[in-house]
Amino acid sequence: MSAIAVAPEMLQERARTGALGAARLALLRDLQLAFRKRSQLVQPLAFFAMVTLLFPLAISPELARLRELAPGVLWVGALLGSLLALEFLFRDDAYDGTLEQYALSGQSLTALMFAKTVAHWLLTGLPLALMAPLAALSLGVPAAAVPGILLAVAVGTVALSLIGSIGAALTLGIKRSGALLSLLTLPLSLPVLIFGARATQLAIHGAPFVAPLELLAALAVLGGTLAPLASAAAVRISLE
Amino acid sequence: MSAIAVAPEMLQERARTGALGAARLALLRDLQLAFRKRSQLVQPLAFFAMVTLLFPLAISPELARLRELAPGVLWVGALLGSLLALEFLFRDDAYDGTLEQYALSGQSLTALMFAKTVAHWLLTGLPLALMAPLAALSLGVPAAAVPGILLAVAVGTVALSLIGSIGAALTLGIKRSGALLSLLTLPLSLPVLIFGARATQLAIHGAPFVAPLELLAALAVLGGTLAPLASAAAVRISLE
Amino acid sequence: MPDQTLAVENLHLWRGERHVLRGVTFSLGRGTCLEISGANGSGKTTLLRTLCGLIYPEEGRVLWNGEDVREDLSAFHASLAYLGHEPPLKSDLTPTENLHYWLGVRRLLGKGELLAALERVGARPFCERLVRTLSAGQRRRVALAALALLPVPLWLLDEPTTNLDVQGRELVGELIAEQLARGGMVVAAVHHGLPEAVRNVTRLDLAA
Amino acid sequence: MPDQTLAVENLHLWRGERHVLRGVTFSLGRGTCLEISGANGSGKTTLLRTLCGLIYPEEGRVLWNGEDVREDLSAFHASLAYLGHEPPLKSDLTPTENLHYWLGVRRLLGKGELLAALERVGARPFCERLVRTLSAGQRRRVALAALALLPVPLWLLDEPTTNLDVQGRELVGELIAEQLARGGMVVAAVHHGLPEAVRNVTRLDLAA
Amino acid sequence: MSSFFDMGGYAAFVWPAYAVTLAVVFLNVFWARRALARSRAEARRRLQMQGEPS
Amino acid sequence: MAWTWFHRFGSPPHVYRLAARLTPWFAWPAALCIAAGLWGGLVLAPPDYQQGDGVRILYVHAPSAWMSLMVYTTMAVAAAIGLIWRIKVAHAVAASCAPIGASFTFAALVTGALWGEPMWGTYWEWDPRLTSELVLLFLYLGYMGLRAGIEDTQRADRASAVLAVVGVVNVPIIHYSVTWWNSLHQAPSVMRMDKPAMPPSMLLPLLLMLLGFTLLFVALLLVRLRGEVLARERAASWIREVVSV
Ligand code: HEM
Ligand SMILES: Nc1ncnc2c1ncn2[C@@H]1O[C@H](COP(=O)(O)OP(=O)(O)OP(=O)(O)O)[C@@H](O)[C@H]1O
Ligand SMILES: Nc1ncnc2c1ncn2[C@@H]1O[C@H](COP(=O)(O)OP(=O)(O)OP(=O)(O)O)[C@@H](O)[C@H]1O
Ligand SMILES: [Mg+2]
Ligand SMILES: [Mg+2]
Repeated sequence: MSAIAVAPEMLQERARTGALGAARLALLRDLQLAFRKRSQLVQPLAFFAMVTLLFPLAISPELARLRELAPGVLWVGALLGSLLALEFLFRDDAYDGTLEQYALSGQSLTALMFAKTVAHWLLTGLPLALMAPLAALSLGVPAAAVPGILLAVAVGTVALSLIGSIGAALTLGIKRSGALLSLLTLPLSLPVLIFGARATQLAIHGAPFVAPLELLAALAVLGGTLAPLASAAAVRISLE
Repeated sequence: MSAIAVAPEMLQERARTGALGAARLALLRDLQLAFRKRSQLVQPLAFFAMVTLLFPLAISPELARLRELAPGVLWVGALLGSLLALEFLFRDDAYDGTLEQYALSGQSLTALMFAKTVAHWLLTGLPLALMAPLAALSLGVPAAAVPGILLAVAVGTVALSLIGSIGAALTLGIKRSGALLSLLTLPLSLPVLIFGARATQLAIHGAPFVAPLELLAALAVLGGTLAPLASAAAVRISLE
Repeated sequence: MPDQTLAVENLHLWRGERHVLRGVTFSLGRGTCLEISGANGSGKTTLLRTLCGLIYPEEGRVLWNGEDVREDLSAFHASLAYLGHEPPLKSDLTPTENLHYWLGVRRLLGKGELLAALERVGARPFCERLVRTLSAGQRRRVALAALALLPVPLWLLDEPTTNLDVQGRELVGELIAEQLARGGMVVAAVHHGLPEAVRNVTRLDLAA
Repeated sequence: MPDQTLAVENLHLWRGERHVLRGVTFSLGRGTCLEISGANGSGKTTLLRTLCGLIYPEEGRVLWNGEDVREDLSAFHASLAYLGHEPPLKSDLTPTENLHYWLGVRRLLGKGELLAALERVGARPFCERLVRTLSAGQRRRVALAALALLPVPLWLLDEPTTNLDVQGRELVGELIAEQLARGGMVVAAVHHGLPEAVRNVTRLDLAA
Repeated sequence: MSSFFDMGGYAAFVWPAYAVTLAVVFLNVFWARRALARSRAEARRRLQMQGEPS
Repeated sequence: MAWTWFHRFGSPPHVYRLAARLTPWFAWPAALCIAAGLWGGLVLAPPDYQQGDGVRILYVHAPSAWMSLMVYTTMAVAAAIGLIWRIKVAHAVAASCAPIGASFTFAALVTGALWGEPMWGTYWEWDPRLTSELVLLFLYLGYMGLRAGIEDTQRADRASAVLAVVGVVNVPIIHYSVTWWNSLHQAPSVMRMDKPAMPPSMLLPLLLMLLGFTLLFVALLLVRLRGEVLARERAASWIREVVSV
């Protein structure tokens, strides 16, 4: 009877969660799913550590040359990191009916999608941004370049996550053309990679790297405004 | 009644599928599924293309220098590309109960796992091998080196798929297995990367590259004998 | 509370080649329950999903309190609860966490209230274990707790008694009965009849 | 065919903290059916999975024709069919393809035979559509076709009538009855009793 | 004596090496004992849980 | 036959009590050996004619490195036994090994790097021996990560055991890397067939350290093992006796 005791009549309007609260919960849920155990926090870091570790192995490890490589290495790591997690950004939620419940929650699906994307960035982009300085140093990049690199990677991964979320959501609906994910995500993320690599390179050579960074930021903002809308729409379609 | 008509008594032993036939079917099934939802087909390729395409962009594209980097680029691309696809190798089958039915089929689970791994190679390794020459040429590698590179990548990816299958099977039933998967797989695949890169480098400089290639082949054979056993065991465990 | 009704006018829907919903029409008042029956593949799930606006019908309208639900979907969604074939639970979270996130998105939820609901559906003993370790029926019970926590006017239930044991089936009956007593409405797709506890039921049979 | 029996001696199994199987013991002869009942979470699924050797019991043995099944698991597997809570179907393949791959791994399968089985379970009309477009009950029916195609001595069924309509429930009854008539054995976990068609049933109740 | 600490110019490498190794040794002792203590506490908790009827 | 023997040995209460009883018999000798080894290594042993006092790093580096390999081998063997005969205690042994091995691998890497700077002029080089030792560290981490990822102890045991067994191929690679590839790294000078190439004044402290570390490992293992055994026992009467003290 208890359940009734707490709500003798129909649920009152004032009892509803606000849009912000809903988004916050969606975000927390994804984070908690990722980190049941605190020990899992280190895993993304370990992963990126290894990705950057691979390059010196594959080529004669002459630091001078590695320094030139650093931008490429970092950004490939970033791209892979995003891609690896992207597929699962919506897939599991679609599978277990979570997306359906989001769509029926009476909350703005756009806000919820945005929250999910933020979670994705916190889980892939942020760790990479934090790893980037270490990786860069291990590749012989001068310490002066570190802040620039950190900034570039952080901003760039935001854009990557946002772009990725569209592709991920689209592939839910149009199952047959699942290739869309890669065919959409990669070309769209190409500019991010270019500007990101450019910014990193300039930072390494101690040149001013504001210009490409601004472009990155622009991409991120653009994505932030469009991506959630697009992916919300895509999710709705996928549920039909 | 038809079902009875075809088997009036209990199913006769002679009606059973041979181990080879079973493996063949498991292989075909994975191929057909991949072609149905093409994302698993296109993604590793697209990623590989990005990696190799990215470098000329990320680094000032001086062919002379790029040529030096080619091995690293190719192999890191190949490794990460096949890793990207690994996630899917067993996950879906675990979800929908296919692995369970394999384990209960009365056929050697090892053979079926081997078939799945072969499918994985055909879907990721082979395309990568076929693309490698293009990528190499785009990185300014002399055409003479192409056959060597193709061979090295082909053999190397076999080893990678095999090693990866163990990790994939072990991380079944683990949430957010992505990072853990790479943490398990990358260390074991480092030798492949090293020998592969060495072979490529030698090929590029027109030196005889048989020695590292033999080592690659050895790794592939070793993997071919051990990996299916290990992943079969891992799958059984995941079903407990 | 204003008098609430759910009215459906001649819904038509095609799925691929198949004309699944062929002019479904009914209306439902406060405190009444609609039992949708029909052979496998007759369109029960499709109808429920159309009712809650997940699927747009090619023809016909769904009216909530007299106005087309498409006017203000999210307001309509705020006043309904839908349970599909599968309980929407994350297997890597505990029942408590699942409900906290799933329902928390919809309404402000007290811890005590949550535990009370879990107690109610007999999920209290395992409410701190990962859902992946629960049995099929235990998952279903956790999903039912959501109903206890969402006393919204309209419930749409797709075979709510799946995987439940005898006692669980009765529990579903009680929950529905209470919802009706509370003046709510229930649309339920079932194959073998609703539990006894449920009164004033109207039936809708979708011939396959 | 030699006389076949399934015998279980005093199975004990823990899951986490919980002592799920507490000394389960029974034996089953040709042409007989064991109905496992019990509340949600009482261990029916666990028992079935232990019987077919997916889970190793911490104590006790499962004997097939008098010898421990662990001696030769794959021989034992070759003579049993297990259907769990979810039909093991690929949603990106058609029913026909699904059965072709799933059962083809076990036995040589003729196209005609396959279609006949699909016909038998009423899955013929949609046997060329992707499984993802099928309704819950239609999927279950496709899975049942596997039983029609695997007349192996031992069937282990976990709530085989889930999501099935009245006629589908009878179908399950007929399939089981035929299996028994054929001299096979069936172990089925059910909540609300087996269909009427099934004769000589022994019951095993797992108190939760 | 100072020559001992100087390690013939290699102090910067020798002493850290010894420091790290000994740290690892002592940490291991500490960790092992802590692990044992924890699982004993856990076992106690489980016993009490079984003690009370559930 | 092996089966029954394993099972008698594998009986948890027996193992728990035995471990408790044996621990001091390894712990104190270990302390003595290590103390003596340190004294010998830091004071008695002569500086190397070319490496000077830098060579003293040997007395911590070689033992740590040797531990990293021995512990992994122990872990893999235990894991294999656990997999094949389904013996809980064997899994408990394997689980106890991982953290110990990981930490000593870390020590080997750091001390090696610290030795590398003066000797090779670089802390790190992508050399077979060095790389494969790093891989060993990642294997340990992967093993522990896998365990952490699985709730159910039994599944964690068996899954991580598979990984441990697979990873063992790395051990010979590490050991023979210096002989198989032309490596920067020292060729074996102690662990080799013919008589070691070292003066006794250097050899003795090294052997003392090796012995001390090995004893220490056994002691640590016994302590951790008790914990792991407890974690795997449910509702057994003997637990009440051993914990409620
Ligand atoms: C990060 C760098 C290093 C790593 C990872 C490393 C790793 C190892 C390993 C794994 C062993 C054990 C080999 C076995 O037992 O089979 C070892 C032994 C040894 N290392 Fe290193 N080492 C490093 C640097 C150095 C340096 C710079 C020196 C001296 C110049 C050195 C000298 C030795 C010696 C003398 C042994 C004992 C050889 C034997 O008796 O087997 N190591 N090292
Ligand atoms: N893309 C499609 N093409 C053709 N038919 C389709 C498609 N998608 C769905 N259908 C059909 O629509 C019908 C309605 O399915 P629905 O899930 O609503 O049935 P149901 O009444 O819920 O059945 P069950 O009792 O098994 O749950 C089914 O017969 C299904 O095969
Ligand atoms: N890791 C675990 N820790 C504790 N209990 C567990 C664990 N895994 C499973 N269980 C319990 O084991 C019991 C057996 O589950 P099982 O699926 O066999 O029940 P069931 O009889 O099939 O239930 P249903 O009728 O709902 O299908 C359940 O109560 C479940 O909660
Ligand atoms: Mg339905
Ligand atoms: Mg069950």
